[in-house]
Amino acid sequence: MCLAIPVQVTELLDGDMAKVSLDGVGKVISLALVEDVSVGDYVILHVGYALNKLDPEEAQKTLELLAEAGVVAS
Amino acid sequence: MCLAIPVQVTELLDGDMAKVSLDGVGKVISLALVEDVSVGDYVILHVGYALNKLDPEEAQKTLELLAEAGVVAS
Amino acid sequence: MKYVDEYRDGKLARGIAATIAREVRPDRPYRFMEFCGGHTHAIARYGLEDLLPENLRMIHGPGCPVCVLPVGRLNDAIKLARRPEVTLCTYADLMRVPGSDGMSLTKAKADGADIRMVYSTLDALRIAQEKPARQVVFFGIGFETTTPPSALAILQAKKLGLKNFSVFCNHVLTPAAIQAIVGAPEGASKVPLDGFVGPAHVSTVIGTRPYEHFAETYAKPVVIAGFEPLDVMQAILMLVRQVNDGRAMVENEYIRAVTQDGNLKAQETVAQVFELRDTFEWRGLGAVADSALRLRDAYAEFDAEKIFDVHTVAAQDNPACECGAILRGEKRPTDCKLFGTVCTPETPMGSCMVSSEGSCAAHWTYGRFRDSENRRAS
Amino acid sequence: MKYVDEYRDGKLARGIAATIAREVRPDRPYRFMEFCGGHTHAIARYGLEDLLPENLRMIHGPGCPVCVLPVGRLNDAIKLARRPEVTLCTYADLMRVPGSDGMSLTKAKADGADIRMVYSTLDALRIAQEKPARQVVFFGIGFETTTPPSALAILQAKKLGLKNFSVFCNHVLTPAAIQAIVGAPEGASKVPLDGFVGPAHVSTVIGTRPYEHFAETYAKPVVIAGFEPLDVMQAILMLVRQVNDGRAMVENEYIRAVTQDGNLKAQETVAQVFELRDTFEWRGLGAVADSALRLRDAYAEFDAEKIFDVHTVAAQDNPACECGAILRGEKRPTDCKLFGTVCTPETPMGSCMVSSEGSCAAHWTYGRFRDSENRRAS
Amino acid sequence: MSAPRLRARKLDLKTGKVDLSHGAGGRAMAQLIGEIFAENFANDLLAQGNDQAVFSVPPGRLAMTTDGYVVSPLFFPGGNIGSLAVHGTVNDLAMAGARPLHLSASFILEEGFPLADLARIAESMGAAAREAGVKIVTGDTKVVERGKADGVFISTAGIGVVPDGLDLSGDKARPGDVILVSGTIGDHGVAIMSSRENLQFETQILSDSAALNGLVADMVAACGESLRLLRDPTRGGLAATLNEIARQSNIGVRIEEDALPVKPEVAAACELLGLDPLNVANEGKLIAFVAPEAAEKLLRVMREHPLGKDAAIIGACVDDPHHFVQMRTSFGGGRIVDWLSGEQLPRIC
Amino acid sequence: MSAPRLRARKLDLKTGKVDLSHGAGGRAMAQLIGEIFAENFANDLLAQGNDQAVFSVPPGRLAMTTDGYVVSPLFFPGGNIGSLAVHGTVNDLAMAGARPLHLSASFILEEGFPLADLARIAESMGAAAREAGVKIVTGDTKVVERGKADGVFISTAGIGVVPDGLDLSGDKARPGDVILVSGTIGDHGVAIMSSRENLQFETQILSDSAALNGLVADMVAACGESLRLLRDPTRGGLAATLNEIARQSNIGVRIEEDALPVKPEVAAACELLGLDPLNVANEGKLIAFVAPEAAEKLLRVMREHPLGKDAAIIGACVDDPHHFVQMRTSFGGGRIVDWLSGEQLPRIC
Ligand code: SF4
Ligand code: SF4
Ligand SMILES: [Mg+2]
Ligand SMILES: [Mg+2]
Ligand SMILES: [Mg+2]
Ligand SMILES: [Mg+2]
Ligand SMILES: [Mg+2]
Ligand SMILES: [Mg+2]
Ligand SMILES: [Mg+2]
Ligand SMILES: [Mg+2]
Ligand SMILES: [Mg+2]
Ligand SMILES: [Mg+2]
Repeated sequence: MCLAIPVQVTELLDGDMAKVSLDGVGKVISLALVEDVSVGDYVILHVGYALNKLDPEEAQKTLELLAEAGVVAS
Repeated sequence: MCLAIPVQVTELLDGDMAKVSLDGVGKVISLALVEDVSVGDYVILHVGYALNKLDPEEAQKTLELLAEAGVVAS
Repeated sequence: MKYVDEYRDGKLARGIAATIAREVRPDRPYRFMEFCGGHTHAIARYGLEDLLPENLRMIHGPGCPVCVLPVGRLNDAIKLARRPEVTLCTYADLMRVPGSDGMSLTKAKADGADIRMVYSTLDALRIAQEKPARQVVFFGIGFETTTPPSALAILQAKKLGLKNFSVFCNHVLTPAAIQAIVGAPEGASKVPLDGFVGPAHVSTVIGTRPYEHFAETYAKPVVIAGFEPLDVMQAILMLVRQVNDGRAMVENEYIRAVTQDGNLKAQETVAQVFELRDTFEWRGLGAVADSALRLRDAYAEFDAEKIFDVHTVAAQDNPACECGAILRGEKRPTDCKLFGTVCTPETPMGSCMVSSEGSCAAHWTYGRFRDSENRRAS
Repeated sequence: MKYVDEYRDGKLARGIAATIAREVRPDRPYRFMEFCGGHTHAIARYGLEDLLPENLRMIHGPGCPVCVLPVGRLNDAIKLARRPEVTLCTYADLMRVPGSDGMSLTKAKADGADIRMVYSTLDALRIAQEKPARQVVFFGIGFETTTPPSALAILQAKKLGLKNFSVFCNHVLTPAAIQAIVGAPEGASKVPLDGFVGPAHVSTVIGTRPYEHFAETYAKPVVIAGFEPLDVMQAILMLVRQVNDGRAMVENEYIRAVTQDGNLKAQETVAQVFELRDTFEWRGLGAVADSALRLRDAYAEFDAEKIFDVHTVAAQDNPACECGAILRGEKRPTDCKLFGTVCTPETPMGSCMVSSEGSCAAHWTYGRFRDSENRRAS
Repeated sequence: MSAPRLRARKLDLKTGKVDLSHGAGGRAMAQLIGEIFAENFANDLLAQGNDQAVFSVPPGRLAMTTDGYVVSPLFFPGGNIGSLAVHGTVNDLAMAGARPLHLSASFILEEGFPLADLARIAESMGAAAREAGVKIVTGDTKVVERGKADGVFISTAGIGVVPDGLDLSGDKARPGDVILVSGTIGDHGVAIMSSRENLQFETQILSDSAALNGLVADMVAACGESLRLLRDPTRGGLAATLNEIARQSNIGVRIEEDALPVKPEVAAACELLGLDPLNVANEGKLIAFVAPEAAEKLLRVMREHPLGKDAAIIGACVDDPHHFVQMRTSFGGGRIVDWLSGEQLPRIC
Repeated sequence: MSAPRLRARKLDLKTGKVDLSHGAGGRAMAQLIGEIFAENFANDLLAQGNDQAVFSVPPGRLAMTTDGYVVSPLFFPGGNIGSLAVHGTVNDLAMAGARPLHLSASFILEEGFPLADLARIAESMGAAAREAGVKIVTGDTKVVERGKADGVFISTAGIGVVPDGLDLSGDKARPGDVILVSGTIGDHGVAIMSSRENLQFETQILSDSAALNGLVADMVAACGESLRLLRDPTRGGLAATLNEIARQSNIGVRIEEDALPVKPEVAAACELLGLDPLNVANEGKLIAFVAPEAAEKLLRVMREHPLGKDAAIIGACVDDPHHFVQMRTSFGGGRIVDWLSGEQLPRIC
């Protein structure tokens, strides 16, 4: 029910809508719940609405933590 | 459009309706346009309504005339 | 089938045919118009032409309600049917009649219009009761035979308090049409007639009296006849005899069902609900005064013309179609260039190719093997 | 898929698994509840159990909105859908949930109810605009993630002046449910928990702050985690470390999407339209105070409960169904006698066998090969 | 290895309805097929559960045919859409002189259709197939949303084997050939119409729906070398079939109205509806075109079979480039017998 | 005798619509069949205009199959219901190792359906049949009232001939057998969904709808004796097909997620819709079960055919009375691959 997926904004449309893309699959979604979204941003898409912007730096940081958690072990 | 066929009344029903029969095929029709119809009478059926009672004596007379018209000729 | 099969007896027919053949004078033509499509159909269906002498010709009259309905009124019906709130109920005969631009009720239905073929006004009433959210319009068409059931339906709707039932009234009057034929000004195209086979079931309603005027004024014999083939044969014999005797009177072959006064109850029912229109357009005959009915104001709430604000726009027949001349008795189906080529019952160009009582349809469906071209070829 | 595939990397997973295996103390159990169905699904779908040590057990929590919806409310939705004027729009997950008497939205639809599966409240709004003659009711269900889209739809309907759109609101609140779990009175059946994997997308909306109370008051570690399998692995590692360290704090693994404050715009939107219900029934948890939302009076015209005068009648769960105990973490799917015999996804007896986030469905669909009986046999 | 424990509950054949899951290719569909179709069609080939059946066929040329069945109402006096779907396809094979072997059946179900009705239909199909000596060896089931179909549509296809030396075809009629009909005409169409809600008339007439392969086998055995063609006058009735053949064989047809077997009740129903029995559908009747010298023998053979007891010689073929079908009416005149155009009552098969 | 003059006007293939007369068995129906179906399917057997086709078949056992096609929308990226109705049935024949010979086609048309669309569909069917080397030899057309169908439904049946010695069947898989798939999975289902109005997403994905008999012929020629069975994973996708076979053959299946060929766009669309590519329909793909020693050879042969260029070995069979289909996920864990239950997107075929 809470499933959501990061998609990239490819075009801003009228009425707080936007075109987004997930690996070449395009879709029109609503940006009414988020602020300051630009083309190129990743947003988390849930039931047709962007729930949040995804923070690329924090994402990178998480990946590093994941790698670290694994590396420590081996 | 004006096609009609003689059918025999087999049962009088409520609401000025009647059951009629044509060689064993039964149908419910309206008697609202005719008066004094009894079971056994033949009526002329047109688009679900009896248009007229058929007069058996006149029918017989016509048959005699037809026979006569033909006989004269042969 | 009692009172049916007796009147389809082939042996009797051959007897009457022989009598007719014997009684016709070889030196003159006999040109009789059967007014009704029902007679036209019987003549074609039973192959009566094969039983009649060469110099006796049956001319098909305008007594086919489907055939005489003008294109403009059919367009109105299609327009009504296409209203999203409307369910149009119609007798099946009307489904394929071509309106303007090749449209028809069949095509409008395929296009999505809600159109139901019914066998009776009782069915239309039932639909109105079952579907209170729909506006059920009955496409009322026909002569005096078919008018009383429409009148009754309106009375019944009033009694039931139905708010969603109406009639699009196109009921027309037989005597007015006969008048238009016999009273037409003389001219090159006017077809000479030696007598009429008078209506069968119309007469069960209106009786024999209304025809007396024609017999007297225009000196034309009229024989009212049933729709069974022997009825028609017998009526023809009776007409031959009137012609031969120089008589011109109304005779009644259909005494088993037709009286002098007709069905008074039916007449009263009609008079209660309907009134005369000043004039009405007939295909083939043009505008004919006092020839059609409309709903009285007291029943305005059931009058589709008023409810849906119908304003008929006169529309052109297909110019190549000879229906008009055929309906006036001036031409035969085979006189039309379109007959059997582009115009067939599958792709009718005129109304006469649609109703099984139409001259063109009857000839196509039953009689075309007689056409000289076809005789030659086979 | 960027920001997706990276978090599904099997090699990294094996690394983290090894770290977990190394860090867990063999002498104690680790019992972590993942609150969310999304986590439950990821654990089953990616086979995480195979990567975790024997003494670390994941306990599935009540965070599946479909699973916790009480039968009475589902009956209400079915009743709404069966109203002839209503078109009920619902997320697909709800279609097969069994209501009373074995009825479900799927069966009601087969029976003729007008029920549409939608992917978004935007679809429901579109249907309402396209079908002005229908009363379009959106079956609103879900946690804080799914509530803002419902709130926006209502605001949009108001803006558009729609008179035929309403929401049947069953939105519930995550913190209240966590409270019901951790704050339940001690007893024989209460399941001991060593920490929580905290919600992913719920937290994108509400932020991390609401969980601090639980960490503090009940001394339970909470790690908020994304729904990708590496997120879950990492969160488990973080929980193990908190337990080992004797810490109990809120940590955030899902920093790429979750902030301390959450999405304030979404929170405001929700607050504008909805208000707290005093109490609401949860399957498994019973009546929970301040745990659900209803429409504010200012939006009464969009409140299906008011428009259609819904009065929920409490209804019995199937008495053999263990969903309640499973949702409280007290039992596992295989503890239910019906699991896999009469209860399967085709013929579910309880809601947990319907949603792919339900414990029973997840175990049936992905994990049942691990059951000892099945291992033995194969 | 032990058999896996039974998991699914049985279908609710009393009050259950078809829903979309029954067409989704999953376990629900497998259950529907197993408990309704496999159960009633029971045969070894279908039981294999493959997407196709594989089998050996006896020597001879093959006949193949298909028909879709959309009759309304689904249940009518004398049969239902299921028996009809078997008879119709068996008959189209038999009309080639073929011995029908196997049928396939494709079902399109409307969401909400009662499982009880589906089971009744499948039962009738199974019984009709057994009676005709054919197997329903492969099938398919689709479910469409409510309002996108009308209960159930069935398309059956069939194959049969044609004995060597027999070559019946619609183009083989020659002037002089004699035309026979196997029994009374119009029964099926009238039975369907009598059960239509909006027509509302009462008769005792039953559909004549039946498998004709037995009758045909007798006819072929007795007169195979003299037979030109067989055809079952279904949609469009005898009129359409005679016109089709006249066109295919480039001949004319002459029939006698007095020779046509028509039940009085059928004639009466047609009179009431303004129809001609010649245009009304049949489902258990055939017409045969045969060399003149074999006509009487064929008639005798047909009359000895229960499905041909009312067989009659109705006319003959003539040379006619117009392909007219003409009839001498019982009244004594001549007429064309034409295809009916337009508003024929729909969905009689 | 001169040919009769042409009477009917041509169908209006631009703006015309199907009406009830096109199904009434009269001249209008004959015209529709002639100008749309006969025109596009053009072949000698159909041209005879009989209610069945009669023909000789080469030696070997016969395969027979049927499927109903109700796909919505009727036209989708990469095909339409017409090409699909040919491919699907050709493939079910090919899955028995049969050389497809002849098809039948039963059409159920909704009143009001545009003749132009029907002509496009018939054209695609004709083209697909020619490409697959089969003939549509017999057919049927019914018309139902508006609101009683959904544009057009097509049921095709087909027969083909199975070379002697070849016996492929769903019950022939044995523990140890290797499982191959002929290409990327999920393309058809995603293409259909992308063209559904209410889903609204954009992709470049085309349906993989194609006739597989050529590929199968190569596979049989190279590895016929080692092949256990073939099946096309259509409705229900790979998951349903593997579960079916596990049940029929009384085995278990183990596959590797990393080995499954899935286009990135298909994976993305599935992610958006919350679907698993394993449950999504294919129309031009097959799975093959083969003896382990022939697996690599079969893979090479498949990859040499254009329709098998992305072929892959995806797993193997094991002994398992539970008939579990299990998958090692790319993440490293294990999971069941189950049939999808419930609200699968309807009408993908
Ligand atoms: S043949 Fe057709 S076009 Fe000619 S007069 Fe008759 S109806 Fe009109
Ligand atoms: S298996 Fe079914 S009945 Fe048992 S707890 Fe789960 S959902 Fe309820
Ligand atoms: Mg309308
Ligand atoms: Mg409803
Ligand atoms: Mg056929
Ligand atoms: Mg047949
Ligand atoms: Mg199939
Ligand atoms: Mg036939
Ligand atoms: Mg198949
Ligand atoms: Mg297939
Ligand atoms: Mg057919
Ligand atoms: Mg298949």
